[in-house]
Amino acid sequence: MKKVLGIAALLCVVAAMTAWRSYDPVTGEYVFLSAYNLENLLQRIGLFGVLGFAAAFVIVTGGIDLSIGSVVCVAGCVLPWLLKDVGLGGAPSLAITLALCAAIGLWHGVLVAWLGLQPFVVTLCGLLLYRGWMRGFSDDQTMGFGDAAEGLRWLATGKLPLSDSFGLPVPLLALAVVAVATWALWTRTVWGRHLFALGRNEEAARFAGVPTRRLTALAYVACSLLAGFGGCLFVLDVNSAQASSFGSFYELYAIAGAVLGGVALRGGEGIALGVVLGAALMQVLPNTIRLLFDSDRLELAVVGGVILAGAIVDQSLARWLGRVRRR
Amino acid sequence: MKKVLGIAALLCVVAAMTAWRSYDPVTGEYVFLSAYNLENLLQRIGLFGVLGFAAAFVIVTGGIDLSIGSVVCVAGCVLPWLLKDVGLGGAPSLAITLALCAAIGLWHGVLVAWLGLQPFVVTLCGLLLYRGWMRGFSDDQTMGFGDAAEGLRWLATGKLPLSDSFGLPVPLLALAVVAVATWALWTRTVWGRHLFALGRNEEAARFAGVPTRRLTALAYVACSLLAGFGGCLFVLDVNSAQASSFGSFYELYAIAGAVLGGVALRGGEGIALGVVLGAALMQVLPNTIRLLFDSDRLELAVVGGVILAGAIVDQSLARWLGRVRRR
Amino acid sequence: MTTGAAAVPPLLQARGVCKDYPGVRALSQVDFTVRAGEVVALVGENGAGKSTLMKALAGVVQPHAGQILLAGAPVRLAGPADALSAGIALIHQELSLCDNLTVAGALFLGAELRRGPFLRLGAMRAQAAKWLDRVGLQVDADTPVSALAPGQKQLLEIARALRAQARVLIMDEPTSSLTMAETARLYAVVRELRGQGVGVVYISHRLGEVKELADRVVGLRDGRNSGELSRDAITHEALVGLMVGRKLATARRAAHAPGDVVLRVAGLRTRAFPGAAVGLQVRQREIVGIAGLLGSGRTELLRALVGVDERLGGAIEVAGAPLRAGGPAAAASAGLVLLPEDRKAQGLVLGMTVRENVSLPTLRRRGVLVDRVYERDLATRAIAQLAVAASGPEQPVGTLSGGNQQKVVFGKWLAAAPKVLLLDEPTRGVDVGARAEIYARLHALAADGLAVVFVSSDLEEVLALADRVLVMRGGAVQAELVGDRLTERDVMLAATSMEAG
Amino acid sequence: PKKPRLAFVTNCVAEFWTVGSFGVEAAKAEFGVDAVVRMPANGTAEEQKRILEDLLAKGVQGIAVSPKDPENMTALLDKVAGRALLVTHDSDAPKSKRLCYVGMDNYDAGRMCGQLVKEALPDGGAVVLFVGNLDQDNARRRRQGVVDELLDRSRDPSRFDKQDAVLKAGKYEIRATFTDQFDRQKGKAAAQDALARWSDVGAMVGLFEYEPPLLLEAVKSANRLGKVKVVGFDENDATLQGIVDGHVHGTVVQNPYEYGRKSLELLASLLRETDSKKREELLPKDRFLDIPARAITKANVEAFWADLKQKTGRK
Ligand SMILES: Nc1ncnc2c1ncn2[C@@H]1O[C@H](COP(=O)(O)OP(=O)(O)OP(=O)(O)O)[C@@H](O)[C@H]1O
Ligand SMILES: Nc1ncnc2c1ncn2[C@@H]1O[C@H](COP(=O)(O)OP(=O)(O)OP(=O)(O)O)[C@@H](O)[C@H]1O
Ligand SMILES: [Mg+2]
Ligand SMILES: [Mg+2]
Repeated sequence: MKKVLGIAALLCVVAAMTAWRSYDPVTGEYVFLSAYNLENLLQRIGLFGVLGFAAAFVIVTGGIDLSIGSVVCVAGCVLPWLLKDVGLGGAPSLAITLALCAAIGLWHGVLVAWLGLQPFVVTLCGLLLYRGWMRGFSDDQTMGFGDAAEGLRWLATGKLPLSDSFGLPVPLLALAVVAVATWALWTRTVWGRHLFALGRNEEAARFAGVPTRRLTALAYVACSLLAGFGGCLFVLDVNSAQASSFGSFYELYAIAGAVLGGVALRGGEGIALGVVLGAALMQVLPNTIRLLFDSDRLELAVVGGVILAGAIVDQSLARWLGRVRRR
Repeated sequence: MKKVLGIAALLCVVAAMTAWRSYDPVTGEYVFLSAYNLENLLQRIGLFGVLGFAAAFVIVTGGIDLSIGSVVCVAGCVLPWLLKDVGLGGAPSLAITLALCAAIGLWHGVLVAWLGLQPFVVTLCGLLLYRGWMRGFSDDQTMGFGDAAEGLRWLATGKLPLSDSFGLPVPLLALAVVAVATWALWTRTVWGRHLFALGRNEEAARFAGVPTRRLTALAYVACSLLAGFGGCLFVLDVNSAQASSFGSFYELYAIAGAVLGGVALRGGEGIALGVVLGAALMQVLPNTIRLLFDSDRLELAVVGGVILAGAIVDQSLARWLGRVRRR
Repeated sequence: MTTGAAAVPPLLQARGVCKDYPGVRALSQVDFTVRAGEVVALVGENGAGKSTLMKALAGVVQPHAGQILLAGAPVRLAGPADALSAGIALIHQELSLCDNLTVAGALFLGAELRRGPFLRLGAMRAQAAKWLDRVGLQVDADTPVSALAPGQKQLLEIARALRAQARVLIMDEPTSSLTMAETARLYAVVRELRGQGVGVVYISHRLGEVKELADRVVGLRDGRNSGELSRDAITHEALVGLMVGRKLATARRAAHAPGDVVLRVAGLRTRAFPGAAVGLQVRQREIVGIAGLLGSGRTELLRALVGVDERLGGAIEVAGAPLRAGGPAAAASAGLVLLPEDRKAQGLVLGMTVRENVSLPTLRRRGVLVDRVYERDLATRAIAQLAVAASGPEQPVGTLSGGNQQKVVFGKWLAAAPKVLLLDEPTRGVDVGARAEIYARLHALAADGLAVVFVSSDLEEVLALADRVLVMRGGAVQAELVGDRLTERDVMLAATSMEAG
Repeated sequence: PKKPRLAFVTNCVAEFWTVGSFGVEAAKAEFGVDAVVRMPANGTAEEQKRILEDLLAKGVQGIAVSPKDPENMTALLDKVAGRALLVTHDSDAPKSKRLCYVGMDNYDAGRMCGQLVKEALPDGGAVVLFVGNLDQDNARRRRQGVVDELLDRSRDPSRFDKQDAVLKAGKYEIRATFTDQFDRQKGKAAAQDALARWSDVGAMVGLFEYEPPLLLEAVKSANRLGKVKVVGFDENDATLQGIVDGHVHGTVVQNPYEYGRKSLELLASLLRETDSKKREELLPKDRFLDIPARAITKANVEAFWADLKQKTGRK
């Protein structure tokens, strides 16, 4: 819980500062807090938050998945193809895409859990492999729905109106569902308990009769499935996927969000709420920069700098508190 | 040693296949083996091999450095600036650039070793931070030497003629020096022993009186220094650095090369020769594809697929051998 | 055997079990039997194959020849889960807990109380108290495992095995970091289980425990059966014979006079016990024992002395010079070294060879380049002197048996030639023969001027080795016992109650 | 006789270049050549260098390349020109020994785009620019063309206004230039943020092929269709559809198809001609084969689109 406090505080500070500085004297409005901006921001948090959970599932087992961005690319290319070129309906297209992504996860899981390959190696190869495959698959053409799939696109761009001016973006709801389900899974079920145990000490968990291999494989399936789901949402959102760049680097954002939110890379630690907050911070920062600065050139620098500063403060505080408390 | 055998075998197979298939009936030449192609290939192996060692230094301590590509970018932008805009000479420019990169490494080392931050977090922030900083620094302008720095560019593009038609590329010699120095450091000196010990079990090394923090920090310095050196070579080679993309993803290639070459991500394992072979494989594969295929669309897929297949075969063989030997 | 007994097949039986590791035959044609309601002690030197045999019975390793029979029927135990469901529970020699769980979580790991897929957290918390109480572990069920001291973790492992309510309970050196009080409690538990018809296998290097508990003793030597002793035949000599196959010389320490004070500590306070200040002095040629119950602050004291943990105040002087706070490296260069408590985490770099481990603290003194000749000499000497069962200096330490690993740790610190040697549980898991060897080495080093401070949970060892004993409680030194007052009773009194001070 | 072996090298992977490769395919049949298309996956000069080297090793006789960084790649291009026939397309490197440039001037195309903005916003207003990145030569020139046209400056392709420079003169004000590094999601987010930040944006300009559709999405989601004009570059289907529907004011199209076809045609004819005098005559004067950009608006979109579909064989 303590881990979540730090990121929550950082998020609040950044959001408050942005809101304050985004005052527009012409309209007398705080632009950051305008319904339009909040809707957009919450939608992005929903999209990237799903990827954060994808990363988190594997990280709690002590593994890593670098192929998340490429699986996003797979979903982003295959879904439009099924819908437009093959001509399937929305639901079957979505189902087949997700099944494909789950199969990718299973493949990773088998290689890691049964064959004993290093997750870093397997998923780094995956990163290259799936993107290359998609480039071939799409013939380097942009994949999109055109005007089709308006119904399905609601999943990514739809809003549930709460008031006249403000609607809750559907992807945020999707993230809420994923987050609550993950929270329940991690903290309330036997599987979650076992997942965390094996993440910290795989041997000890195995000695205790936990089916460690099966669970590890399942974590990879969950990861790729969520990444695929995220990819579907992304392509439904922007309506265009170019295999060479779609989802590129998203694994790093996903992992950064999860780690920021307190999912420890050594495994066996993580809080669902933290993942949401981590993803939120990763989306608020670019929004801040674009709303407040005249150039987005420094965007990367600011994102990197703020996260690092947050980590440093967090760690220093934890040390200092630890010292004070023991006295 | 066994680990190096696997990658060496894979490299030989790929090279032999490529050579055989690259026969050009018109000229009656094996294109892959032509002096021109070999020179190019060896030069690239030199360039990327240096980055492989950068990654390896940190990985043997059980850490990771995701900022390598961005440090390459820093060197790639700062060196031309010093030379062309500031107007310093070649040697001072190089020295200042390398000092800057070493300082970056020191900063990482302090955060990791003294403050106890996670290497993944520190260097992920570094990845974003330095690239963003360089975008600001270069005003998004392309940095290059133009016609200047011909002398210094010899470091990256020069050749030591061995025969009329074939010259040994200077970067390969640089790699050879780095490799031999690293080999000696790792296997022959007390620091190397201590580095490997702390990579395997930091606590035990600390109990044994090893100055673990100082050594860890030094490993990060070595990493960024080598990455910076690599960056200088890269920019001297292509004579053009765009902050938004220069060196992007190189950390993954560097890490992949090192890991392929038997540097274990859990730390405390690594052979210098393996790093060279890993980097070589990472360069031979794209060359193969471009020489043999009409489309390079599948390049990523082939690189990822071959590495993964190699890892699977390697692991399966090791298991099978282990089983056979016990009987 | 009576016909009656033959009619009831033994609970668990191993027949002709063989197991090879690369370069080592850990087990060859071993037979072993446990019946319901009996306590079988398994004894043997370090590396004899005891743990390997038990792992084979618990499905952790797969023997490549021989049979395992459960109630007379052959079974294949493909993994620990199979063994657990067959009613076989193993307490591993090395701690194997997931330290991100709470005590209750670890206790029920793999057998959670559940409603459908959901955990019954409350029920588990409530039931945990019962099992913790049974082994005498007084911690809250919600305590994180990472906050427990090694001894407490060991009790937790025992509680976990009891919770499994197995038909066969295998304990691989369960008491190696327990003190007398907890050990006595364990005896009662084992006897109770025996009464309930559970078959218990008990491995220990503390022969007193074997004499106390065993109904039957099985010996292993070099991976083979070396004989059996029935209840009445269990004597110290017989046990040693079964294990070692020869007589042991018991070394008595020659008379000596303490020299100058080499370690002077005043007002030292540690993180765990900020309220208690420790002061002590140790002279050359002295061997000082530190006794106390679990969690009495002994380990914390030693760690603070060498600077692994920050000290909250106080002064340390080594050979007259004040020791600055610079971690173990600074302490080592001042001549003060610590042999740590947890060999797996702190004592050894498991992936490295015996040679590399033994030379680690001293390599620096030989210059910048690695001196391989020196290393090999050192390792070979350590292997010979401490009778380490290793194929040579190049064997990875991680593949040695537990006791042999401990010997390597010992060899490593003896090579450091310190002025003051601090030892935390130095003979944990070491067999009787090697133990005698270690005592003799310590005596010899002390005679040459070394000052030794050691912490041990084995009271017998404290009494046998120490010239002077400090008893700790609550982070403070409660009593100092020498000469006549150096008895088991006095130590226990000082450790547990106020009036002994 | 063996077919001439040629190569067409782009500066990144994009739909735009897929159209270009259709031109290459057409040229292969039409002029009897062998050709490969190479697209650097990360769009870096470094990759381009490797690709060129490997093409030479492979024995390619003629190369058409869109240099990523013409200024600094001179030496490399000269080396390539020493081993094979070299033309540039899409982006020129006038200082190098390339034989010819096939394409248009990105600065002028940018000015053309600026004119479309002026048409869309006759009364002036605030304009926001979007571009994949700004360190790519053609992107900079294109942006500068738009800026210079809107601010009514003289023609000077070498001018460069910094990303955060204040750009206001006369009726038009350029509020910001956002870069998305080819990440579409980011492009859309940037467009949304711009709309959130300025309630008075008059026009948004997407300078890269995939951007106008993203701008359109953002404007739609902000319910500001019609209030915010969208002007684009290149011929993305969604952009053209937007013009048909009246949501996009217009777009400036280059002709990648002809870049591919024409540069290969030129290379093929040069290769077939052994006499160096006559070779010289084959080259266009000024060493510039102009393939002009065109402004597409509602007036000519139907015809343009039909032609494009026919060339690429797509529905
Ligand atoms: N994983 C392994 N790889 C190689 N050798 C091993 C491995 N595990 C155990 N051995 C070897 O098998 C032999 C038996 O080891 P085992 O752990 O069974 O001994 P033990 O009787 O339990 O000794 P101790 O009393 O020291 O615990 C030893 O020689 C040891 O080195
Ligand atoms: N890392 C830690 N965090 C919190 N409490 C700790 C930690 N390590 C030890 N303790 C607590 O400090 C107290 C003293 O522990 P210490 O290990 O010094 O005891 P000890 O006398 O050596 O006992 P043992 O026989 O278990 O080694 C114990 O109550 C223990 O729970
Ligand atoms: Mg054992
Ligand atoms: Mg202790």
